[in-house]
Amino acid sequence: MTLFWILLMPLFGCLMALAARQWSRSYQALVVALFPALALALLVPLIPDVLAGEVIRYGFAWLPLLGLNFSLQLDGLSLLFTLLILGIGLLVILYARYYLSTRDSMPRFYAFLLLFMLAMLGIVLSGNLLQMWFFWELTSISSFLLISYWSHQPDARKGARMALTVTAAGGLALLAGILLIGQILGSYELSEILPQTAKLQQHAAYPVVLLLVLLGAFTKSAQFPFHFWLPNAMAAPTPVSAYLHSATMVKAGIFLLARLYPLLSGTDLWFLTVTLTGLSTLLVGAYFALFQHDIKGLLAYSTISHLGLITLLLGLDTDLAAVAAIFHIINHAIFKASLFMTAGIIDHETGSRDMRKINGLWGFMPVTATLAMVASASMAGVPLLNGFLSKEMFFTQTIHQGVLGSLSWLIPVLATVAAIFAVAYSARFIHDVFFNGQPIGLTKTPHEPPRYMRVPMEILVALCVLVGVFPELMIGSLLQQAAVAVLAAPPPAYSLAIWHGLNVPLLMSVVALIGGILLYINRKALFMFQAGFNETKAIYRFEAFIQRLVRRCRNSIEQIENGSFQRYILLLLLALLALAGAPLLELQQLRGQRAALPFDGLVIVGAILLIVAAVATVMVVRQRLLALVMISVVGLMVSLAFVRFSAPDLALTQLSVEVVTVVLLMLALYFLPHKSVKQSSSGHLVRDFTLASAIGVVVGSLAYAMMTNDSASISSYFLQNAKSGGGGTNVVNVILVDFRGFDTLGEITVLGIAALGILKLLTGIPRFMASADGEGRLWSKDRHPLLLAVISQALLPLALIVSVYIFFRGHNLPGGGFVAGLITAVAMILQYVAKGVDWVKPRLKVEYSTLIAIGILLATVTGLASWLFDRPFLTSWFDYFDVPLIGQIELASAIAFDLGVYFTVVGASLLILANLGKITTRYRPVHKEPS
Amino acid sequence: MSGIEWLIAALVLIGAVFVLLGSVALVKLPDFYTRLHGPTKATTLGLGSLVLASMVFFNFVQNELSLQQLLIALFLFITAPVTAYMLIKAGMHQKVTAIEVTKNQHLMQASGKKPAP
Amino acid sequence: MMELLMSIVIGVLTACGVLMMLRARTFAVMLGLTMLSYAVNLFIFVSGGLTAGKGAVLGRSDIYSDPLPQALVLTAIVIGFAMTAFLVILAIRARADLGNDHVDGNSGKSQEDSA
Amino acid sequence: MMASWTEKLIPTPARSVMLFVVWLLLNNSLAPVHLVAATILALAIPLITASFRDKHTPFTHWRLALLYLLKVLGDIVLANVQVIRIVLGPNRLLRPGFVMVPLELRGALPLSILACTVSLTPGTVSAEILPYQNDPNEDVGERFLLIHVLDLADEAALMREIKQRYEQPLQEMFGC
Amino acid sequence: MLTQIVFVAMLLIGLGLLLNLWSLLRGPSMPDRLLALDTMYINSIALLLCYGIYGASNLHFEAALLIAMLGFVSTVAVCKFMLRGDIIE
Amino acid sequence: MMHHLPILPILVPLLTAALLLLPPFQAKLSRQRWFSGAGLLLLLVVSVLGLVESSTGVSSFYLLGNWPQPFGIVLVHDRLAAMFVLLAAVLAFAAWLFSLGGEDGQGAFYHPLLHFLLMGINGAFLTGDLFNLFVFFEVLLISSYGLLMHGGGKARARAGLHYVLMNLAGSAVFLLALALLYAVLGTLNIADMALRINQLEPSQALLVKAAAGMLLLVFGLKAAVLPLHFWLPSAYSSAAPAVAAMFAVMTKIGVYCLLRVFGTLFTEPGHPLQDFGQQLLWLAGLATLLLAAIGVVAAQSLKKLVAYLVLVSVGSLISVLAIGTVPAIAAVLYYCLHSTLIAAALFLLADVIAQQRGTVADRLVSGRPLQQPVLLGTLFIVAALAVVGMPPLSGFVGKIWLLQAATEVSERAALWSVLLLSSLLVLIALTRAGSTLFWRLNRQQAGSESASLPQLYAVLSLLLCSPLLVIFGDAVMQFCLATAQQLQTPLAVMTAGGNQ
Ligand code: NA
Ligand code: NA
Repeated sequence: MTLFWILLMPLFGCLMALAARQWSRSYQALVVALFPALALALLVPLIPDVLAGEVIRYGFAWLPLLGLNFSLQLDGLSLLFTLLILGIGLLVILYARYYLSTRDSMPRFYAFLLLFMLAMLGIVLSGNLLQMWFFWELTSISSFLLISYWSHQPDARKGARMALTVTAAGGLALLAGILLIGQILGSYELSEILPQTAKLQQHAAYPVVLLLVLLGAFTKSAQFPFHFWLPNAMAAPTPVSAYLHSATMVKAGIFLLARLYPLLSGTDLWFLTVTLTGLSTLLVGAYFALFQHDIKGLLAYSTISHLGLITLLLGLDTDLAAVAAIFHIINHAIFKASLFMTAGIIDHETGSRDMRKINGLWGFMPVTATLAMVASASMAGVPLLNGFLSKEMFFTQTIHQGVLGSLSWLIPVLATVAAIFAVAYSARFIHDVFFNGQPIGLTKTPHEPPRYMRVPMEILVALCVLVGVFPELMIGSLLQQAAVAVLAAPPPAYSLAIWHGLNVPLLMSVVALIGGILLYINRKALFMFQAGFNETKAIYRFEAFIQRLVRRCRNSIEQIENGSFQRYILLLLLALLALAGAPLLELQQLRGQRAALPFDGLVIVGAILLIVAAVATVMVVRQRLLALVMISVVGLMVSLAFVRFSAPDLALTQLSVEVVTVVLLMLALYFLPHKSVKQSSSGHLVRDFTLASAIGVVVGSLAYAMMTNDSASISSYFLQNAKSGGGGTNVVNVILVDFRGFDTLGEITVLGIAALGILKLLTGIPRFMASADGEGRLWSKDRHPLLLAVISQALLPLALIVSVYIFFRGHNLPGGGFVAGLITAVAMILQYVAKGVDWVKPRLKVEYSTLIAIGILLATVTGLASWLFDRPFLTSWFDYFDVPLIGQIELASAIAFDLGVYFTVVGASLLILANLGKITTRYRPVHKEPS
Repeated sequence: MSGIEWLIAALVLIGAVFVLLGSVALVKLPDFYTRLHGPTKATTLGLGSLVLASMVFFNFVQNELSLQQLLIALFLFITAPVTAYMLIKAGMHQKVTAIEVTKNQHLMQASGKKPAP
Repeated sequence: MMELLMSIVIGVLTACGVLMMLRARTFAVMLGLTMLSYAVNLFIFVSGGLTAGKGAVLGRSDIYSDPLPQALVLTAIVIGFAMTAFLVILAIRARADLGNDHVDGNSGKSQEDSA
Repeated sequence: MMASWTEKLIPTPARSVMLFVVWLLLNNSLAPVHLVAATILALAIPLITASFRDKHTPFTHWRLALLYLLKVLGDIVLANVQVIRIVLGPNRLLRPGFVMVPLELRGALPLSILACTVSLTPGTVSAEILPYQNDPNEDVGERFLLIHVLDLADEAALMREIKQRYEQPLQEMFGC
Repeated sequence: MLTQIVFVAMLLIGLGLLLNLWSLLRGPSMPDRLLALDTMYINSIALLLCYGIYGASNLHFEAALLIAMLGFVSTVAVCKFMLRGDIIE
Repeated sequence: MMHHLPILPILVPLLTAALLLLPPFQAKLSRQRWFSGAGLLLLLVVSVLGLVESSTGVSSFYLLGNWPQPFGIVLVHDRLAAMFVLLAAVLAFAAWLFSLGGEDGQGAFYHPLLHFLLMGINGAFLTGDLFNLFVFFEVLLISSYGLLMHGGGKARARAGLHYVLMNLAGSAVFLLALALLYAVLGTLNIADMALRINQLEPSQALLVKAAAGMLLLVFGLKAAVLPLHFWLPSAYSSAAPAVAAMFAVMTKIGVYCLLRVFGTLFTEPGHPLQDFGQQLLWLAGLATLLLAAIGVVAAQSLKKLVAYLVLVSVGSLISVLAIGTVPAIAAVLYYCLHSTLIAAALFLLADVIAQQRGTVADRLVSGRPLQQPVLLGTLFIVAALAVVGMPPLSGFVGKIWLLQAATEVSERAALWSVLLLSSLLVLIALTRAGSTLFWRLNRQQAGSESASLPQLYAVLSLLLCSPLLVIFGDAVMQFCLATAQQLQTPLAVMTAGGNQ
């Protein structure tokens, strides 16, 4: 439970930082620092137990279905990291109080910083791999926020994005690796998977697991060739660099390697990959560090190099190498953090980080200079400082390994070469900054920083010395327990002493020191050599890469999605052809069991009419009015087909819909060009024709197979129950208003919505008036031909009585609310055609949209009425009544429902057509009659 | 076949023939204005005869009261002149040419103008 | 063999509808969809098999045709009408807004244009 | 009082009668339920559609109207046979033509009935009522009926026939 | 016997429809084609009347009535379109 | 009243919408707003009740018109339906809230159309009848057409045309498939179809296969699976924000139908049609995922980017759905919830950002500073994290669960590489976009209008769902798992087990 609270402290701190935004800067820092301090205080009582070899655990199930438990564990390794994170974190908080200027938002900075601290603590305290990944990604995010803190600087933005991209890519690989481990070993709990080394390493997927995990670790720890993001992350405020890029985040990758050391190491693949990566990183980092003019750049490359060193150690095949690695983690964190702080102070005091400008600071800030010199000496591996000790162990292990077989001797040699460069860049840092003449062109006169800004440095440098002199006392047991955790066994004996006698490692150290100083003295030639390479900054290359990526993506998207509907529909049709046609090819015989009907001459005539009219429609499609007339023939013939094959209801509906559609299309035609130019190439036509024919064949064949197929259907139920259960003899109508009344409710809703949508489309449409038809003829001046006007008026009551008739007979004979509604609508349209909107509109007392609403409500409420009788929605009711003088009449809920249908249909049809008619301007241009 | 049925058969055939003749006229006549007279025949005589046949059939053969068919006739009688009127108006508006022998062709251009007596 | 004739009709209607849907102008596409919906309606209609009876009105016949597909077609016709209406107005709106009646809203000739 | 009450309830008796009959025709039935329904509809529909009706010259001569109708029906049947002959005969014998008939008749409804009659009787089609007018009830100047004739032998005779056979009875019927 | 005669009548009307289709395709003017379409409506009504006698069923009466009504409206609408362009103005 | 619960998610929006059309509401926008909100609140209550009821594990069948199955239309109210109904209600509530910022007044009938859309969506989720599904598809489509055009403009007209046309073609195909299925199986009830499929002759089975192929096309079109996805990017990016947010659930309807219809029809072990379409879906899903990720990188405006993000989620869902195991389907369900809510939030957020950037709007070019950079930046980061699948928001849970669904070597190789690569591309695109929108500023002054409160609350309420999906993650995941397990018991068996 304590562990839980320790983890939570930074989160509270983060929230506190945001809450305390009104306070003075010092109070802000203080209140923020309080939480890591509390965490440390909570941690201290646990230390003795951990140092005694105990592993403290805490956890509960979180998302057990994922295998993601909230699981914390504190062992030697996590203790070491926790101490680093909290300790250095506290120092950085204090340091940042002075570093940040008044223009910078302090709450934001501290919030991000503590968020990062939380994430980092989460990684090191995790007892569950997925949970570790959770915090791992959080570090990427929070570091992105911290690097981009000065978002007005392009370099900061780009650097942050690059860091995030690289580490997140690694994070994704790591996730895959972790998931694979989980799938192979059946758990993500460290306590359960770490003992299963053999099972994992014998699994076929082990190399994949290893590579994925290593990708995660290497990207995070800036290993070659993924190292490039780190120098560009230096755009972050220096406290961030001191914290993230020296002590903590970059160590997360190393931590991961150490954490999974028992599970993954021990194979040749591990040795080779990790060693070679570490070695190359060590060399690359050390080499490039020397040529940096930016102090932080030098430190960044140096960090890369040291991270390579630690990785190399973890890759070596001796157990003590792992101990050395842990030891160097501590040492590097201490001296590198203090060096970054130095860089920050120099930046703060001089306004520059360019070593070509900054010279002779010894004269301005001797105390800082002294501290920095001690720290860089540690970095160079000078005896009596902590850096020396771990470097000695490192040299020792390079000699005792056999990773590269007969070429293993290369490792100590290259290690020495790297050490020479390390000494050289350390020397450069000291000489070039603190000596080497006078500053050049600085904007302000440097002096010692504020008192408390230096305190963190002082503490760290003191630690360098103390560890360097009294290693066993300072960190002996901690190192021991950390090693136990990494090796999953007590490490072999080793001694933490300053003096191990005259041996090869000492010789290597001496060579490095002397060689490094010589190299620095003769640096001119090397600088000239390096200047010959025209390198571009990684962020520019990264930016260019991203630009290229974006361009390439854009090109491919534009090629695929070219905005052409014809392509889209073509693909859809091809898919249809494939999906519906393929099973047909397998079909042995299209014809089914059902007996066929004989055909007669009349049907052939009908088919000819239909086919010819359809084909003609296609052929004259560019003469639009003609095409419209042709398609009316098709519609008429389809209606007649419905009559012929005993579907009178369908015929009625098709006929009435047909006329409304024609009127609608004609209205459309007025607003669209009356003719269209021929544009298709014959190639396209052939393609389209082939596709259309193929689909026609497929659909026709399916229709044939379907018609001749003999299957039992649920229809007999409807025939049996229409009269007794639905109260009507027209089964089709009973299905519509009763058995499947819910469909009908949906259907009229569709119609109503369509009308609303159309009204919406028509509002605000530019008013339109074409002065002549497609042939350029002026329009006739007779707006409302007399005969039409008179006869239309006479037809209205006739049509209404017909629609009443059709409505009422629907339940028992063909007809119903829908057809009745359309007849009413058509009769009204005729009034519009004959007399115009201006005449009709004032005579109508009801809004069409209200009519739609009433219709839908009527149908719905009819359905709801059945609730009163505790029946489901739309349960129908009907009964027969004897009325004196009149006789028996039937009353049915279906009539009310159908009335709803009627109103909706009338409202919707008229809403559509009348409003479409309104969009023309009332007055047409006066034209001269051609004489 | 009873006498009623013969009557029906005759009416049906007369009706069908007139309907067909109307359509033949449509194909055969030389210009739009003359063709326009064709369907009027089909409407009036052909359909009238068929309506009659149908009524006789249902009332006397099927023995059910059926006068609905009259409505169809009524409807057509009301609408056919309007259709013709609108069609010929459209034809004259589009300046569809009449055959040369047509007398008083200049009157076609009279639409909209007060004609000279 | 009525079935064969009907299949041919459905096939031809489908093919004509598809062919018009592949044109570049909204009007042609609208006609194509209308034609296609004729085909589809007939297709649904015949899914219960062809009957030369007298419909599905009880007491008017001894063989009843399958009433369910008829009811489905009715629904499909109405919905199809609603959709066509919306499409027609949308085409008008598109023409008003975009200045042309191309399905892609561009007046010029993109690579796949055809009338 | 009484008159205005009926006028309000049955604004157009002719229309109501027609609707009553049409309903019974539609239903093929004289059952009480249909008689009741027919009555209701014959009363209700004219009221509902009242606003969609232009005011026309009132017409009261029922007997004349019936006679007119019978005369037209007779003309249709008789003339048809003759026209069929023209239609099916060789095209070169055709003598089509346009005729402009000046009219004394006024009012939208009578004019329309005349035009319809002309169109229904075989061999002639009403092509235009001139001049166009926004309000057809307003009597301004002269009115003409343009007719297309299938077999125009004698222009004057045709005009005379139309005026005598159809225009005059209509004038009597509508009292104008 | 009556049914056979009625069927022959229907074939005659069907022939009429084919002739209408021919007129429709031939044109030449738009009013010509529209006239052909209108004739088709009328012939369809005739066909339905015969079909009613043929099948001894007056279930198709409404279809015929509707063709009469709706055919008229659509013909008139197309005419109005040719005359004025805007059919509802 | 409780036994009417299954139909309430359909009736409540229907009645609300219809009443909204009456003159008293049409007269004043404010009245419409409050009535619409009240309707949504009621719907939320009903949906939550439905969820609670369904979580007992008992599926209820609502027999419309009291006609027995398979003759009448039946509604199936089980975990799956209840879950999606609630999701739609939450989205609608956010869309409503957001529109109070003034968007609802930019065209007529916004509120009624929103409710009609909900009716269609809920109907599609609840129905157990294939033709009724078609009807509700049309209801939701026609409403979506209207809503898509809300506010007008060229881009919407252009996108709308393609959207409508594609869907009309889709509807035609749906009807063909329906007819074919009816012809062979003689029924429209999905569960009944499943029973009858198992008794077919080989030739009939082939016809069913053709129909199933067409259904696959239809649902694929709804879900916007490659190569049927083309309508989506322009339609979603051009729609009004509240509408686009509501649309986020529309692709999921395709996914839902694949689960519901295919999960019921083609489950019989050993049947030639068992697991029909899975191979196709697997490939199409992966291809969609990849293409969508490319689209995300290529996007030149934030809305377009979000539209492609919707496609990314579609690809992920479809490919994992094709794996078909219980955990895979559970993961799909969880990811559905997550991705829908976040996509909706992003559409809304994109608009708020666009409003403050003046003329450049949401285009990814340097613009003037935002009026509320910190607030919007934070919201953007939160949404971005969720959508990329980085901790601590729901995206990571969903992503891990999806990845874990792949257990075969080949599945892993394909799914993991594609999914992770697309995650990376999305991350690159989002950091680029965020950096451009918030940091690459020109010298103009920030505008003066800050986002309206309803709009912010709408974004917040949707984004808040993401942490909630993590905090109550176990409960949600257990629900999803139980749902996936429930789906393994075919509807047909349940239907045979207990009618009503
Ligand atoms: Na210097
Ligand atoms: Na005449």
